[in-house]
Amino acid sequence: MPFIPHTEEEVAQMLAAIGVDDIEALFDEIPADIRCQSLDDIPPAATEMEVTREVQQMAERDAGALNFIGAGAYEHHIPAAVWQLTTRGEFYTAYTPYQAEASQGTLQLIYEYQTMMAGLTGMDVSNASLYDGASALGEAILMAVRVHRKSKSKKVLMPTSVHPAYRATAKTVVKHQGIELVDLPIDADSGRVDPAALAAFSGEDITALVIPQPNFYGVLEQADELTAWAEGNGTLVIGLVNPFTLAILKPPGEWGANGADIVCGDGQPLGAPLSSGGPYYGILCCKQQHVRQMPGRLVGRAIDADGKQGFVLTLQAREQHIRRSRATSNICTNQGLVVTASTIHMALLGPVGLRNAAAASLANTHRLVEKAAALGITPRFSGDHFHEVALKLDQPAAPVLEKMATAGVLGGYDLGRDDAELADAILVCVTETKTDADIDRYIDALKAAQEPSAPSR
Amino acid sequence: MPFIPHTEEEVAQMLAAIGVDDIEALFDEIPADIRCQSLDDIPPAATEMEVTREVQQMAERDAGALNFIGAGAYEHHIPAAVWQLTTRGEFYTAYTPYQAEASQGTLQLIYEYQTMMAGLTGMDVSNASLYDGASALGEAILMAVRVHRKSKSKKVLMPTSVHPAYRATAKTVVKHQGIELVDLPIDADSGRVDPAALAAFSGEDITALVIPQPNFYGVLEQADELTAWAEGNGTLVIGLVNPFTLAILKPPGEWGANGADIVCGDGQPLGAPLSSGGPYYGILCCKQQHVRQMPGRLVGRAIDADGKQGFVLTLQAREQHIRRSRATSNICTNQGLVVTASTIHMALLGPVGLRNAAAASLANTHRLVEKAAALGITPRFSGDHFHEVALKLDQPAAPVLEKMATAGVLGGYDLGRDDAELADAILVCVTETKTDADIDRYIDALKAAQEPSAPSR
Amino acid sequence: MLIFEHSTPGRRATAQAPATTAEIDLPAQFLRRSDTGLPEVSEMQAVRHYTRLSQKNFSIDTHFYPLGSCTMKYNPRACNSLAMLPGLLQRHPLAPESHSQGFLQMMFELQEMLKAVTGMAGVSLTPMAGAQGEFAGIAMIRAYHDDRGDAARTEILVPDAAHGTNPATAIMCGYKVKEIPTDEQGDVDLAALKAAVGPQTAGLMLTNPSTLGVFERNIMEIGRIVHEAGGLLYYDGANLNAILGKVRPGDMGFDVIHMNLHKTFSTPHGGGGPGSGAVGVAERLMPYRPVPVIARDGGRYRWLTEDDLPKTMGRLSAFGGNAGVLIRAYIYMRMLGASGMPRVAEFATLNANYLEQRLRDAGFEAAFPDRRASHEFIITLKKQAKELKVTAMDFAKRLLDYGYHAPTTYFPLLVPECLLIEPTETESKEEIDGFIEAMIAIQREAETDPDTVRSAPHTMPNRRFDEVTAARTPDLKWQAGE
Amino acid sequence: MLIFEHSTPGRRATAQAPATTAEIDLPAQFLRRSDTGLPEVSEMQAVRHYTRLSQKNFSIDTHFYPLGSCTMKYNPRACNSLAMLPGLLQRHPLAPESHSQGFLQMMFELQEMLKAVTGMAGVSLTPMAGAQGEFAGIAMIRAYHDDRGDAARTEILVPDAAHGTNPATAIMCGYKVKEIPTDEQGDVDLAALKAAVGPQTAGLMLTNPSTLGVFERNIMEIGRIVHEAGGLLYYDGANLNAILGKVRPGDMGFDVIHMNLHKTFSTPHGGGGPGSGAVGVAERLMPYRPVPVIARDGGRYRWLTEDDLPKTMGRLSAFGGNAGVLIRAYIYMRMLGASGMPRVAEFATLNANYLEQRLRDAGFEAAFPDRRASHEFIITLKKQAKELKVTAMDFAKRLLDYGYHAPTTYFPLLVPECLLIEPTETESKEEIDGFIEAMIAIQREAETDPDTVRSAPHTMPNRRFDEVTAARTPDLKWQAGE
Ligand SMILES: Cc1ncc(COP(=O)(O)O)c(C=O)c1O
Ligand SMILES: Cc1ncc(COP(=O)(O)O)c(C=O)c1O
Repeated sequence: MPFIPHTEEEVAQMLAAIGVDDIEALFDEIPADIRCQSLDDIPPAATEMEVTREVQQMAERDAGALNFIGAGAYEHHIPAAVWQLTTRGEFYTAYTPYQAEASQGTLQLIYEYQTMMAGLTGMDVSNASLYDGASALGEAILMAVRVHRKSKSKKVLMPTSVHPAYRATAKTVVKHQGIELVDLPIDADSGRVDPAALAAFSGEDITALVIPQPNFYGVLEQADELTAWAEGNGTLVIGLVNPFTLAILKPPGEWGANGADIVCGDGQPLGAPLSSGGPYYGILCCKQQHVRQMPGRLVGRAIDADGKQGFVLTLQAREQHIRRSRATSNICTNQGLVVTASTIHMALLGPVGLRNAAAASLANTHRLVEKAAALGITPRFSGDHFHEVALKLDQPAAPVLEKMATAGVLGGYDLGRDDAELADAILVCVTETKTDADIDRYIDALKAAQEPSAPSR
Repeated sequence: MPFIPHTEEEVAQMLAAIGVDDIEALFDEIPADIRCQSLDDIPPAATEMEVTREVQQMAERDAGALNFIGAGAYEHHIPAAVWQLTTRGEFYTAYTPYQAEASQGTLQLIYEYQTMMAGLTGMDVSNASLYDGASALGEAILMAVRVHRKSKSKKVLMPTSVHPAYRATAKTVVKHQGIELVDLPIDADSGRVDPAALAAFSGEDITALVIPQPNFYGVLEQADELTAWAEGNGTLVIGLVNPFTLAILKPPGEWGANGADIVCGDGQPLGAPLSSGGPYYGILCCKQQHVRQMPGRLVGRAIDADGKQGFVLTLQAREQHIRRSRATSNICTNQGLVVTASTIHMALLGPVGLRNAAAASLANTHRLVEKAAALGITPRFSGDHFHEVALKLDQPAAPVLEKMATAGVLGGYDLGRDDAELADAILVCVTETKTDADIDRYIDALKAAQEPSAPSR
Repeated sequence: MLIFEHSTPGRRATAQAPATTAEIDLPAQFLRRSDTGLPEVSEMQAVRHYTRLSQKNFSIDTHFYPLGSCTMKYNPRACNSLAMLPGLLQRHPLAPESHSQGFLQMMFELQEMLKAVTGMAGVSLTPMAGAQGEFAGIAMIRAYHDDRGDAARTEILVPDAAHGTNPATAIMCGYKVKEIPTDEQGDVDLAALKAAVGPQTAGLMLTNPSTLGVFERNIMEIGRIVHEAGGLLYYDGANLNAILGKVRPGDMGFDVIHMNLHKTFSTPHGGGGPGSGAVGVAERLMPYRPVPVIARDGGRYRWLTEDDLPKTMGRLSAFGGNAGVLIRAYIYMRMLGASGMPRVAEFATLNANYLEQRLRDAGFEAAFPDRRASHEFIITLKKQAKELKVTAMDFAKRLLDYGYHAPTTYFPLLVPECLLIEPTETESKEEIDGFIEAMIAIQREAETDPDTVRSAPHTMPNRRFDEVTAARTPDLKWQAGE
Repeated sequence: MLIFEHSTPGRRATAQAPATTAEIDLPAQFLRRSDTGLPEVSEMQAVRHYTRLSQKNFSIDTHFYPLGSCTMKYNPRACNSLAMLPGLLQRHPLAPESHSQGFLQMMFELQEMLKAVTGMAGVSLTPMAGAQGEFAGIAMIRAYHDDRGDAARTEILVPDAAHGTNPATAIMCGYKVKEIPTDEQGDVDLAALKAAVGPQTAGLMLTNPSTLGVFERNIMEIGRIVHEAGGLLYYDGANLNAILGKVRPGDMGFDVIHMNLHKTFSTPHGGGGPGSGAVGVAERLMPYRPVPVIARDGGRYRWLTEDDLPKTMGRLSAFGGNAGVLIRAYIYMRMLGASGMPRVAEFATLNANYLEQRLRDAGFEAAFPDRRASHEFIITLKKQAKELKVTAMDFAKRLLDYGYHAPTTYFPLLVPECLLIEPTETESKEEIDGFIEAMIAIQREAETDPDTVRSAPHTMPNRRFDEVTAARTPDLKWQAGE
């Protein structure tokens, strides 16, 4: 009986104490006619040894290719210490720190996280995490609507340069509450929000404007100008950022005159492995005055009965377990362990390590762009980009990517999946993990894949 | 400066406190003419990211083959919990527990280890580990000579069925102290010690007899008879065991009438991965009356100033840091962390888990022998064997093994490496880690490798 | 001390910083001028700081943790080491299917096992926690009614014992919430339910066993009432551990369920997450499942997306949910196998009933003395609170001093001074007996030395906190120069 | 509580036991009849037990550990995770060279780096700890003399400050030991050395800097004296951290050395081991290196064995030593690189001299006040012992209460009431300053409240032990039925 410590003798003692004959008797309140008959579709128990071997084989099956896909999930070096510490039993197997006295480890760590994330984004306050970047965007929009009581339209401008899966997720989250997500088109040349398109909304009651930085195409939005427009229009600004880039890019707290009101994004690039899409975590930061509309947990410093400093979950009256149907969100379990990893990751890299990793990513991307130019392949968009860039081919991207994959190079994201007009474009990401040799291998694979296949004999 | 936390400002403060101008001044007592000029042969510093990638590639290069080699190092399933707990910083980065009050974790664990190992071997006392099985055999012989003061010959009978590398190591360890290791031949048919050869020594002053169980060829020695001979001859018995087999085999403490006097062996099969040969650990157990001649550390229970029970290093007067040139051995650092893993491993398997793993190994070996018989290949020796068996081919083993390796199967140990008469024999080990499909793959590879190669065209 | 207080400006003690001399060739308008405020510490300082911090936590790996409704059971270490295999960690979520067959196979098999053990027709793994599973489920109910043009259904019914996420979720899905009272025996008040249902009823959310620690005996009747009114039945799977392999939500008549894989399927709680709230649906809700879902076509596995499920309630995350959590649940289920599933419920229930009975024998008052405990049960300390002025919170805090994590306190809301106690199946009789002795000892203290209990804990890194002041003037981050 | 006290007969709570119905078809004479006595606990009980046990340890990952002669510095976590890669763990030591090139390449490069940083002609990685390296080294010296037919050399010279392993090793190699005194300034007494050497001298073992925490200034003269007498010079590398990249044993004239990779090259001490005592030799000892050694032939790597080195001093282990430790050292050296090597010595020395100076400023007495500290130094508390009856041991134990591991006490033997203090280069000024403050506070306590110091520690899991009784009636294992 894996994991069940009872011996027959103990079971007998326990049953006697309860006063029943067998364990089955403990289920006598369940109507007999609905009792489960069999679980034949579930395989028999396997030992740890057997499962280990199977899973190792499955893991190896997917491994080995050189990855240049980003598109919302980024391959970075994670110091070995990060997950060795994070998976210590005391972090890994603890519950939500409701009992503060027995949870100071987790609580202090989250307080440190909140401090780091507020610093990185330039915002006043960070919460303790939401599920991921996409759902955090949804929560940020709900929050903006709650915060901006004066605005009655519940219209939110959503640039089409926001990650398509983020747009879909945000829509799922907000659509039942009468909120309208209005597409804000981009300039097809620069790849960023079209100022003219934005100007068309001037004077209209717009609750909030989402500004992705960098945007889905890796292009930098003119965040200051966009924020200035919003400030002039009485519109809240929701920044959607990749926190890794904030070592170099202007933080949303400094956009425009007063900065963004709410900032969201995905914390994955700060210590979470790619891991097939999760667990990552959602970032949510805001200005001080909005904090009581924030969803998710918050840790605050507190004083104990001895006057000693410590940490507690605070402002819980916003949350479902206290406020129930009037809570700021239904979120309960969040992504705590990934935040643990991320906090340790940020502490280990420090300001210089993070900046250097970001600068190296930027430089590597430029190197790839230069080498691609030698093949006659150039960026699809003219706007400045960070560590991700859309390359335009002279043919449909999908079969080229397929051939590259066969050669062991995952060449990027096929932009034609979401937009037929970009069917000849690949979104490529180059992080600090890539060497010059890797980039050469990319270029070689791309070159070979572009050539018409030799006719099969 | 990886790992060095000093800032320039702090260095200046520290130098000022010392009263020197620069760090270089702190080396002014070293004669200038021998100062190190350059370290050009050492590569430049690499980041963790760079080294990680290189080492991963080197690790992958050696991986992937199906291993049937034993010969002193055995592939077993190790529960995932074992090394996750063992590499917790508090175990991994602690020093030898000289400061008992700050080391109760390690001390109690070793006490538990001593209890388990004494139980497994059926002996009174276990120490806290030696380096490995081979060097432990050397120490066991030195100990036997110290213990058996009445015997003047310093002659120790060493069956040729003892692992060749163990014999070589034991010789290295004991040869400077006037000890003679006398070869005790085996019966070429059964593969175990020849009773007639042993009888030839009856009445002679023999300090000790080594009994390997199972022996190098996987064959079971007639330990009871051999022990009885030694008891009759006033000769000490040194048992050399694979502790994994003791879940099933009679423990050396029960051999003959009074059991072995000293027991050694390698702890690797109890929780240490193959890991290219180490770190493993050496087992050393003995009868109570010999304990003060034991080399290595011992942990004992003790009472503290509050009357509370705890654990300390004890009988330290045997050790080099106290007794110096009159110590029982020069050993200081031992294999503590592997003992930590092994203790956790034994606790997780428990008596039934260990027995089942041993029984499954035995059954798997029999299965392989049966299937090999269908190819006309039979065991080289007639003695009963445990989970390792010498198979006799009709041709030299070395090229067969080479071909099998090319096919991804490490087919066993070439016995011809140590004994030209066994050049057609392979020592094969099958543990509980091997499935029926693995065994079939072995047989297929063996069959293919035996066939004369197709002439290359 | 905070990590920031270990920081020294200019420290560069890291092998983590890639050397780079590259200029940042971006226009100045995009560039950061301010500091990030990240700490500057050596690798050892960080390791030491976080190792020591971790030691201040209670956890399953160190303590008995009988937290009702949370299912704090053993998290097998193999689940962790295997989920952390480089091949799994390094797989990009958008890797082509040709490079994803191993992962997809595991996920497909997980879906199949979850279907089998819940009796549902289909499963989607994408929700990232129970609450998101609830959201997905209620949104599917809404999509179903909308799809049929049944626009009048504006209400979700929720028993008063429900978890806070239930009403909060209904609101997020645009519904009104109507509470249904509980009867004396802990069952849903059927008369009240009958009075509440109607053409405005979109559905009922139910946990079974409920958070009162008892099995809802009238479940088939409740299903009939709601279904006849045209509503659907939602199962909050937080308590699935109690009935795993014994009775299946699908067979109880539920149309849609979520499962907390971090409870019943033993993925770790991680100090607050991540979890997984996989959803299961009956046949009629199949078209509305959240995407992506994994399918097998011949021998290959592939994602189903909006193209395959055009009526999907939508996407819940950028990719496919908490894959690393799902892998852990997969491994756990494989190790339990078919025979292990009912054992979970059996021994969780045995432990709970034994613990309840022993506490009652010792004089503690059960909230539902006439009922069987499920995998958890409620003790009410209202007598102690009234007569001794020692509250449930005092007991909870004092338990920490005895080396036991506190049970859930003051939930569910309808039982005064309650402790909701869930020992789980992985705890031994020895551990449970120790807890019982601690409870008895505290009761004795409450009678003879109540101040010790009221001022507990005494052995933790901190004593009780002034939470009111903390919430009044929130201090949510460290400020440089403090 | 011991793990055995958690055991219950008949418990089978494991996913680790392979199912087997196989009969044991061996003759009865070979079979075990008695119990093994192994505990029967659940996986969670084991995890909880050993997790909690671990928390009772001080360690580098939790505490400052200024243990002189032991070099307790930060052990980079990458060394652990990489050494634990499945591909490295699963490699059988006897795998054919075709399946070993990755491993052999690392080991070859490690040999080369160690040669470069020590100035020796050849390196063998096989010794499994410092003491086994010493054994290999002295056995090589013996093999060298024997090979030349120089059989009269029966003595090894050892300074009185030497580590206990030095004399113990000489004895194991069949030598007599002659102690050489130390002069007032901590150098070897040259006159005594000159008087001691002769045709009976096989060699001299020396640590430099010595365990007195000072650099042996007359090292070249010492080498000349020993070499002229026909003896060889052995370097005990335990203190290599002090001079790494600043001066090389080979350039100081040593013929053979060992290196404690678990000290200078930062592999963890593991609560007592494993370590590695790799040896380096000068040209004339090359034929005697312990086997195996790794060689490069063209682009391939291979083992050298007895066939290649017929005069080898022999084999020291069944395979090639503590490979897992060697991999960790390799990774560490690669991360330091050429520029990182001298930095180790520089900052270790800076920390030691700073700490010594600050303690002296606070009134503590240095054992060698006229000398530079190397990477460690000695404080003598003989005044405190005499005047306040507070000993070095009392200070050491009291430091535990202040959260610092004790320095090495009562070693080396020739300095009364000594503390041998080694901060290492990876400790920050902040941590060192904290230690200084603790020492000052304890000194104040020793003056005003000496009993508190004498009865320390007060905050550990245990108080001081009665070690005498423990040794008199040793209790070395738990007995069933206790
Ligand atoms: C009864 C019940 N329902 C729902 C939830 C919410 O699940 P999650 O925390 O995973 O979002 C919980 C979790 O605490 C619960 O106990
Ligand atoms: C000076 C000195 N020499 C030799 C040794 C022995 O090394 P090991 O413990 O690795 O056998 C030590 C270790 O403590 C030491 O400090």
